[in-house]
Amino acid sequence: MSNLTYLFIAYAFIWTAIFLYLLNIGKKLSFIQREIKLLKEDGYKSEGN
Amino acid sequence: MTGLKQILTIVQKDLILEMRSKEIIVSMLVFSLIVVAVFNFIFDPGSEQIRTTAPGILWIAIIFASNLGLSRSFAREHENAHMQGILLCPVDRSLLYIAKVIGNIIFITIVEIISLPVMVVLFDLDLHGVLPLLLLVLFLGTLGFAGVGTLFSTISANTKSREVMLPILLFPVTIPIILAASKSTSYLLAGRDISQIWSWMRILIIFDVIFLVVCFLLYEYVLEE
Amino acid sequence: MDKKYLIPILLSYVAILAALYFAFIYAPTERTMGDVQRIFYFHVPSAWVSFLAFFVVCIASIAFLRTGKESWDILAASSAEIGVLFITIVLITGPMWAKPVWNTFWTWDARLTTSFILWLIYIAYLMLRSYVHDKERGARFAAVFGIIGFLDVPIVYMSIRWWRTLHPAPVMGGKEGSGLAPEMLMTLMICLGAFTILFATLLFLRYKTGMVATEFERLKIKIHS
Amino acid sequence: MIKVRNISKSFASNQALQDVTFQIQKGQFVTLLGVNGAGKTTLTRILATLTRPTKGTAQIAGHWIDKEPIAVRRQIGVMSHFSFLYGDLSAEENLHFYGKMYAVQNLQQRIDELLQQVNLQTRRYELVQTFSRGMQQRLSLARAIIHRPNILLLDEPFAGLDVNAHKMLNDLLHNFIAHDSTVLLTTHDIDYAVKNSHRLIIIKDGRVIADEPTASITTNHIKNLLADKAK
Repeated sequence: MSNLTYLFIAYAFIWTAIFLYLLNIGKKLSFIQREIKLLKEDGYKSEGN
Repeated sequence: MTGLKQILTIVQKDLILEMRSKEIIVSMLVFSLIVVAVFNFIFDPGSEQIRTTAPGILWIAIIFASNLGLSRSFAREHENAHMQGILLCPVDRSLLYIAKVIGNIIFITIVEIISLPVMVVLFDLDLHGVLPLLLLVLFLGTLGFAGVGTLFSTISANTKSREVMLPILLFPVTIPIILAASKSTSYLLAGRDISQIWSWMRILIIFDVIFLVVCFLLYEYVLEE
Repeated sequence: MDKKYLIPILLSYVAILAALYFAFIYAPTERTMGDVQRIFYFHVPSAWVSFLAFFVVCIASIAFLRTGKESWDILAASSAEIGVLFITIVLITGPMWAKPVWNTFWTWDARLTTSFILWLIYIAYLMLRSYVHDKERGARFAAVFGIIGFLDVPIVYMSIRWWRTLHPAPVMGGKEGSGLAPEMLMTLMICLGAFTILFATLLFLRYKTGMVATEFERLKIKIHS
Repeated sequence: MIKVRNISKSFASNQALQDVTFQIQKGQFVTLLGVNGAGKTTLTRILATLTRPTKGTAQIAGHWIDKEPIAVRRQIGVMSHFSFLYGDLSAEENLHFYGKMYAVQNLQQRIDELLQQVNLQTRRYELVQTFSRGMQQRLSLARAIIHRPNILLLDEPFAGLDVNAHKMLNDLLHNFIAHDSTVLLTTHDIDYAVKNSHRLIIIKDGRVIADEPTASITTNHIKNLLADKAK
């Protein structure tokens, strides 16, 4: 029984860690993409004016 | 030939500066003695335990004191952009590395020469017949540690919170050197067979050569601004 | 989401599902260790991926010092981050496996100790990256440290192994790979493949993010000036 | 004497220099003008072989900065707002150290001569940390020319000096500049630049925006060039 608990903890840790890391990258990426979009809109606006 | 003269000029300058301020050697020395004293309190005085751990304590004192000295010696070059002044001179970047390593080895060696007798007295060590080899081991360990330390302290001098950064960079990387040096020392003091001692010293020499060559080759990259 | 991101993500998703199938269903239960041995199928690939990641750091660092191109620097930084992630997994799953089998969380055996020191070295690497004033100089510092850190891997491993062979160490259940049943070996290979694909995907995503971030900074400055 | 060819310096989002090209003839006194962060200091550092350009190269007294940096360093004297002097060494010891690094012949004689010229012979045995900023910069000038360079790179040498010290250093500087020495000065002091140099190179956001003889440009024009943000 305790044998399986260790197995479970190990696997839970592996996937949580990788998932959190992916989430972190995704967050960063979407943040930057949003900012770039805003920046581009700003840029066009000021050019238009 | 001019290269050799330039190395000597830099080393001489560093020694004169240290003789004036004494800040590096004195702080290193006091620190190493404190480490020795603290360990003396942790273990029971005069017990067998302390004699077997003495080589480890010696190396802990040396590497912690060296760490302190290394970070000071580059902070000093940093203060008035002295490093830039030297970099403007017609001197090869890798010669600068050699000069700095020599300077740091001299500082550390002075501290070792003073703190070793203190340890011998405090820990009641028997150096009879092993002193020449022990000095060689001390030199080899210092060579490797100062070789890597010179490179890393140039790096850490240019970072935020440099006093913290140096040991974080330096200690994990130099674990093989510390291990080989302290093992050689403890075998030596335990009166082990010369072949066993030599097996560790050989490793220490190999590590020294590898680290020094790599650091020598990489040094110019950390100097460029 | 962009197509170029979707394909590698799907690919590693499938690979990991396959790896899970093999590790939990296809592979037979180990006779003496029981089901907990299944940690092995993800523990070893994690170790492999972290070594691979640090190798990439080293190569990218050399390339950066030679060319000065920031893309190499971003690649090195990305790979180091992922390497730290996987070496952390190794350090957590190792004791999870060791405790039920050898009844101890930690042994100072060569592989475990080397992983621990590697973890320290690359944590230092990431710290160094975030502690610099000047971006370009900092990138150069990181590259130098990345190269030395990787060259240190075999040195650390050799020194620890030499150190441990001279001491009684717990027997580690034979060499990996030697006593494995063919199904287990097959599973291990599949898992190694799956983790390599996962590594490539993570590296690709992280690298792209880094590149986009720099591009964004450049754009911002251009627009504001 | 100095040929700068298409030098660019950039890293990540920071574009310090962009395609800078100019030439300086022997004997010219040229000033690089620009606001802080325009890239002047970066350019001086590249020419002094302290840092490498991302693109392009330069030739100084016939030596390429990337291929023969040591030969370049022998030809140039560099002075900046840092004195590069050691506070714990005396004036003489500082010169002695740098003189030996440059392998200067008859060093003692050269040191005597320089200390005389920068008017510090009475304080030669005193530690530099006791010197005023003006005295330190004078000694720094002696340090920069100890190996008799034909080319001087001066990066804001007057920063932090009071009026008297400024005048004194300026007089000394002009004494040293023989008719055939080439000077590249970096400053944001427009009046000084106009008064002293033959030619002005104005740098903005890492680009050369004007390169003209001092005689053909007015102070107001320079101010406009530096201030104008839209262009």
